[in-house]
Amino acid sequence: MVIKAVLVGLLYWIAMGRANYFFSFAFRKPVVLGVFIGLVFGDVKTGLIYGATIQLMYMGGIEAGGNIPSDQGLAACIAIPAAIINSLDPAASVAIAVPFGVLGVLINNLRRTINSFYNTKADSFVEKGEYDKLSTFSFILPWLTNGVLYFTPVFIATLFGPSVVQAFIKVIPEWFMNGLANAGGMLPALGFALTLVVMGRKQYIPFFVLGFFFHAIAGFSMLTGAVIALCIALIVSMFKQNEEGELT
Amino acid sequence: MVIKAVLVGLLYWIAMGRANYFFSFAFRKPVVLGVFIGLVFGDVKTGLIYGATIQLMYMGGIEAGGNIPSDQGLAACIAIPAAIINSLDPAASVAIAVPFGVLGVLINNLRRTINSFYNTKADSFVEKGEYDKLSTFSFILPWLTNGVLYFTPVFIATLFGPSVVQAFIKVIPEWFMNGLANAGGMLPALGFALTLVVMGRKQYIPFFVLGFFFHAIAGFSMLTGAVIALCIALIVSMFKQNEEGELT
Amino acid sequence: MVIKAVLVGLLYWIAMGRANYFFSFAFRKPVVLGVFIGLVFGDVKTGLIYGATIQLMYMGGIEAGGNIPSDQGLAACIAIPAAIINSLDPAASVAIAVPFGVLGVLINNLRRTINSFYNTKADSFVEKGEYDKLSTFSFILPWLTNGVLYFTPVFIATLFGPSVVQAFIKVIPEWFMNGLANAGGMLPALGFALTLVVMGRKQYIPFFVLGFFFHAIAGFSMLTGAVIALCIALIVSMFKQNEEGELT
Amino acid sequence: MSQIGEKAVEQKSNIVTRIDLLKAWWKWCLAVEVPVSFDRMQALAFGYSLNKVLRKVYKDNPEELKEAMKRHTSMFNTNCDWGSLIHGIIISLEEQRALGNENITPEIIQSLKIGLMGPLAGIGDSVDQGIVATIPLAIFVPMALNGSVIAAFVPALIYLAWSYGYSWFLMKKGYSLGKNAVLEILHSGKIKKVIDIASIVGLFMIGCLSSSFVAFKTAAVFNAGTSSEVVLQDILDGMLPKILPFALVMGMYLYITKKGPKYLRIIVYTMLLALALTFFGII
Amino acid sequence: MSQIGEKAVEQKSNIVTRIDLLKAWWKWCLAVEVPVSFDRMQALAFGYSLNKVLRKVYKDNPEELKEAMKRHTSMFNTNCDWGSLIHGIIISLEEQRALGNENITPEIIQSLKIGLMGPLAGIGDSVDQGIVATIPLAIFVPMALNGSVIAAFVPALIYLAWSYGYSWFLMKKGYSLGKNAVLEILHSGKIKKVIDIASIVGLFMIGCLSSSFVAFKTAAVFNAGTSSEVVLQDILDGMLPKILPFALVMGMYLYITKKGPKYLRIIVYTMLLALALTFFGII
Amino acid sequence: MSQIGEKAVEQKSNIVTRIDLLKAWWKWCLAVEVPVSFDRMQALAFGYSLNKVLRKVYKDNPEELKEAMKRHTSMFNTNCDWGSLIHGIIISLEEQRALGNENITPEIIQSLKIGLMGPLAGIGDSVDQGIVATIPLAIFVPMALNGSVIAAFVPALIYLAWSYGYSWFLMKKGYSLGKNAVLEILHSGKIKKVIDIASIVGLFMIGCLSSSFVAFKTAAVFNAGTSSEVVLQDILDGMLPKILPFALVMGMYLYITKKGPKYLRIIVYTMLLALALTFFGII
Ligand SMILES: OC[C@H]1O[C@H](O)[C@@H](O)[C@@H](O)[C@@H]1O
Ligand SMILES: OC[C@H]1O[C@H](O)[C@@H](O)[C@@H](O)[C@@H]1O
Ligand SMILES: OC[C@H]1O[C@H](O)[C@@H](O)[C@@H](O)[C@@H]1O
Repeated sequence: MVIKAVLVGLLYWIAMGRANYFFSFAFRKPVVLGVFIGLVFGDVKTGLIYGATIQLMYMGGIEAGGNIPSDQGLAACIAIPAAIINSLDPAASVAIAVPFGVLGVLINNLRRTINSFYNTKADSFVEKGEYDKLSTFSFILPWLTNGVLYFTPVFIATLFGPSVVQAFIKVIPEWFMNGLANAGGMLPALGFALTLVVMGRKQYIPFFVLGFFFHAIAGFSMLTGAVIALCIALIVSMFKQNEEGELT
Repeated sequence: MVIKAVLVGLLYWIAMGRANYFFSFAFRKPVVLGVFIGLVFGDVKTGLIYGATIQLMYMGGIEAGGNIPSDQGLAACIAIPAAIINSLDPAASVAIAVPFGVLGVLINNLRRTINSFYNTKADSFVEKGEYDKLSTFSFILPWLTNGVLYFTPVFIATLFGPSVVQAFIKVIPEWFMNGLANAGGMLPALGFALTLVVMGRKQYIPFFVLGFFFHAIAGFSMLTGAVIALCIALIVSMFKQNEEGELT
Repeated sequence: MVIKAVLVGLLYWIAMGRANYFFSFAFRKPVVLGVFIGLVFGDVKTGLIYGATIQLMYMGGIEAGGNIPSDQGLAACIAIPAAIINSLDPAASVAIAVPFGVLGVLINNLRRTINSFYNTKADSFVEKGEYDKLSTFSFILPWLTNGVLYFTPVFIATLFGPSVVQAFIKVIPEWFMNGLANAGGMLPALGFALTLVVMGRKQYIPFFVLGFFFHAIAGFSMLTGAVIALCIALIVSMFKQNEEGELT
Repeated sequence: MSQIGEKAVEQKSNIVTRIDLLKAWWKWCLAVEVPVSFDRMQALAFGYSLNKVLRKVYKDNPEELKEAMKRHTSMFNTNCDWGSLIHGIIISLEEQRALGNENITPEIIQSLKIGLMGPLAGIGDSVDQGIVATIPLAIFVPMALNGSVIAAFVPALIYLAWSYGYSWFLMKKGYSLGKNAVLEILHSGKIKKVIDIASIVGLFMIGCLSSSFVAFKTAAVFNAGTSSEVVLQDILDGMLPKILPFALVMGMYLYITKKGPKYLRIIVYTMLLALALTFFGII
Repeated sequence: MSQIGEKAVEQKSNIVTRIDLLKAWWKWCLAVEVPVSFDRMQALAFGYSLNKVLRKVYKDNPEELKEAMKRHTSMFNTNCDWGSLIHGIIISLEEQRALGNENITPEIIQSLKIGLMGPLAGIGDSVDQGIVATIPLAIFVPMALNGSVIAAFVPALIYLAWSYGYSWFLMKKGYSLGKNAVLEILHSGKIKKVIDIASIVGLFMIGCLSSSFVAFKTAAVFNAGTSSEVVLQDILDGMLPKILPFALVMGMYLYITKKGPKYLRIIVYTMLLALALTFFGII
Repeated sequence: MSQIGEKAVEQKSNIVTRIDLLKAWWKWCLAVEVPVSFDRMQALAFGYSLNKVLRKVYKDNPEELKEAMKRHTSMFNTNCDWGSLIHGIIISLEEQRALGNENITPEIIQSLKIGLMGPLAGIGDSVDQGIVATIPLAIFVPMALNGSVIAAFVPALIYLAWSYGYSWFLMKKGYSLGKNAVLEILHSGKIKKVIDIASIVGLFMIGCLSSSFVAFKTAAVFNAGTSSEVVLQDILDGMLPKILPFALVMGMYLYITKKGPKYLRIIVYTMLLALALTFFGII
């Protein structure tokens, strides 16, 4: 069982560790993971059925801005082994999958929090001109570090069964879990605030505010926003000859 | 009973006469008036209960632009005495309150119509440089004059009971009441038209029209409007160097 | 019967051939056509009732941009004769009318397709300076040509009864009818694309795009669009002094 | 202002008589919707209406005449009734131009024509078809249902009286406005502004009109009827609302810009495309 | 910035004392909603508040005083509490102007007043009436229902403490901002920009306010109750949303522009119109 | 245009080879989502991708190199696939700059990068995730449910083929566009315009993105469950939609502007705040 647990843990790391993004994105689909988990447990067919069943819950859903609506990979890597071991009904496997799909969102938040550390490190390497270290701290180290985050829960869950994991989760107070989820909702603000700083054009902040509230009122898609933004920018730029003496 | 009627009439004048706006705003709440009307009728507790019950109907509701969604003060000052005298069920007091809450809107319209007279007077005092008279016509006189409007109906209603008032109201044709209410809806236009005149920048009228129809289409809050307006104004002002030769 | 069929066919041509637009617009109303078709069949009263009944289905509905929501004229000219001949219940006449109201939309599409030919011809007459021919190809010829389109179906339907026409329509595959209808939805794009070309101000295309997507998002009326457009144009033109050196 | 205008109309420099105006108006009413096509809409009707007037106005200048004829057989569409305002304005502008006022460039004429056609279509359709043609129907059709033949005609008569009266009024108004506007605008040097405003309004309105009148939706559904059904149109709407009509207009625009004005070809291609897409269940 | 400002306040060039400010503030609180009318709203209350201060400030210049009095009895409306910021700013601007700073034109004063009144009304009403007056009610009324007299008073007390405290704070803030703004803006030559921005915001907000607060709808229905019922308001909405309120405001605007400031007449006409239209079931 | 571009690429003035481009692209694909953090998102992955290229390009100029490294480890986020266009453009711009073209300022590079990342994220996410990844799933998952292992892999294979192919195509396209754009823009003197447009688009998009992706709502309810229940979020929505997310972004922005780039601290504070607010039931 330990080997199986290791293998499933590695599958999840491949799926959500995100090295080689396109591949991991394709690989993390429950219907794909189902085949491989089935292989690990010696029953490809059953794994496939569970995987495909779980997949049905995650057909649409766009991951944008680094946020994931739910973690299909974790859902699959916890629910499929449990279902195979206990010969569950496919519907029951879905019932197990759902909460872990949500839990995975927290892991992703944790990951993005930890990764901030590498950013800080990176700054000092740039300062010192140590560009090889910069490289190391940009990919391999975060990938390995984050591997722990991805491997561990699935390894434990497969080894002890999801019921133990669920019991453990129940120990953590609900407000704490919700608080982390809320933090995950709030933290993307940092990236945007930072971009405003990086842009550095104070007199253009009104365009940011307009974009914000147009979107808040009308709720259009990002592409629609881009088209509107481009039109406004083109119109505005028609009248922008003499730059000097601007309100700053 | 006359004294009680006088007292309740005065309470209503304090509440809606609006001298010392913050105070009158706080005082006109049925839950507050209930205590004082209770005091007048020697039963604070009962007054409080009626007041609090009526208050429940008027929890939200913003008075903006001089318009009141309903007159909680009149509702309270008519319904609470009636309820105390007849030992009504609290729910029944609400039933009495509602139509007078609406009637009070008409009194407010009447008040604002009459006050126009003081504006006209004020102009002539400014013209003649009689600034003391200007003062008198700006506060004390309108306050006293309007006092009649506020004192009378409540005094009568408390003296003869609301049924007499209601009978009187029934004599007035419905179309007339509705017509006054409709006039109240239309007249705020005057204030806005006047502001357009006062602003005096004909070439900026398109901003007024844009504001009107953006709001008419999307129906956002005033604060949202202000934020959008500020963004537009800041953007536009970036390109506004050479003022001369404008379209007027 | 042939004479009656000819007369009804001519009525429809008058109604939808559109020479003298205001007149044809007024004339094509089923309630009006009902009287005349009644006259043809010697029973004005009955024709009127059928016409008025069918009219009820077409009370609103704006024809804009050359598109007709449905062809009330065809509906009336097919359904009323059929109803008179078979002494149908008014409700049954409505049932016959509906599909022909839709079919008429296709005839209108066909008409607008054919008319393109006259445009091409017109260009060559302008080129050669043959302005009398231009006139002929601008009104009388299209009117006569299109007359065939309008006269024929109604003539046949009245002669053979609508059941024969319906049988014929059933022979045409449904996808073909739908395809023509879809083409009718798509082809107005040409008129607008052409206007963009005619306008010839590439740097103003963003206004077109803004208009398109504002409308697509908020779905306001054309008049609202015009008011917004005018405001934007007035605001923009305030800042448009020095034209040279524009982005083209 | 209207006094100045009327004086201006009386000036010696007139070619167009009231009768000319009346004839142009009548021809517009007669032809307006008859030669309507997908590509140029009421273009030929506009040209038909102005044909004689232009020939009179430019009788000494065949080159200018040809240019004017080209201008006025180019794409046009508006409300038949309210749009007469445009005819009036354009006739007076062409007249001024023929009389030597070179400030009235083809660009002004074109941009005013296109800038006005959209808004006048919007307001005209609402009022004429939404109010004048509808409300009398609502009142009189019930009477007609009760057998009154007169009631059957009243809505039509109201509509006719309004349309003929108002469109002729607007034609005259437009003509005198054109005179005024010309004088005034020339004196104030605001021509560029007027063109700008008209062009912006025109383009914005073409945008609104395109969004409103071009119908093009996909019906494609993957895995239909199951719980994991994917409706392609929903995905497209999630990307950009009305992306297909937009692509269609822009596609045609680019095609014309690059390959020239091959309208018949575009119509045929579009019809074939529509038939094919419908056949395969894509739209 | 606020340091510079405080220094500026300390300059020799002061006429307005803190006591003057306090009195002006108190009179505003006292009068604000009392003389409210449909035509000029809180205009007289604004004038009442500034009456004494203006007489002190312009005591050597009766002409300027009259002009200032006119300015400050013209149309005004804002949130009573947050609006004190405007009083503070305006008093300091008038003071500077009286002290000879001719760069502070009546136009600046007027446009700032009108530009600020809308946004401050918007935010003030939301916060004061939406939050400060509402949430304590939600908390304490249930206790009052259980018989607690104290609970009946708590929301009122919270509201009073907030309103008096905050409006006095803003009055002082406005006064010092006025001083700063004046110095800063004059030095940077950005006065025109500030006026522009304030005017645009003001006009846009008047648009929003008009759309929001003017109620005017037709109730006319043709052929009511039948299947061919035509609701006139629906047709109007289909043309232009809120077309009647818009026409009303624009109509009054044009009337005033053309016939002068005959407000009482407009009020009477409007009331008669409203009564007549209601009588005939049109609104 | 693309012909000119290709010629330009062939010029002697090349440092970056196709192999360099390929490596940069591959590293981008490899790393893109791995070092993603809340503060700088894909910044390190962008830097990782360009690390070698920049060192080659600026090998004689360590100061410029450091500046470039700073630029390209600053905040960045886009769609992994479509975003390759940006890499291509940026690499060619850095190359031109290294070759001495001083017109290509850091500001241009930065504003193009940020101006493009939003729109490309918008379109890329819709197409890649909304269409390319979704529709094959809709088609093949039902087959997989019937036991077909091959069907389980088909959607993945389609997605992989598309993503790798298209992102490499865009990388090359971006590189040649960069060359063209540089030449063209420099010649026409339109650089400022391009920066302006890119900056405006960028900022507007950041606004849209913030509104869309920052989730921050209060759950506070006063007097819950009774008929006089007051939901705080409703009041806030009535004031300004999404006021809390807006305040959060602006708050962080001001904090960074004033206190410098202390991102870790902001993250920790935000998490503590979120936990505390959740604990007290406020969010
Ligand atoms: O939204 C752009 C981009 O943001 C993040 O980097 C991820 O969520 C990607 O999947 C997405 O494409
Ligand atoms: O809307 C601003 C303001 O308008 C009027 O003066 C009153 O309704 C106030 O209560 C309100 O604050
Ligand atoms: O929309 C303007 C105009 O378009 C076409 O010409 C016809 O549909 C008319 O009825 C309509 O008035």
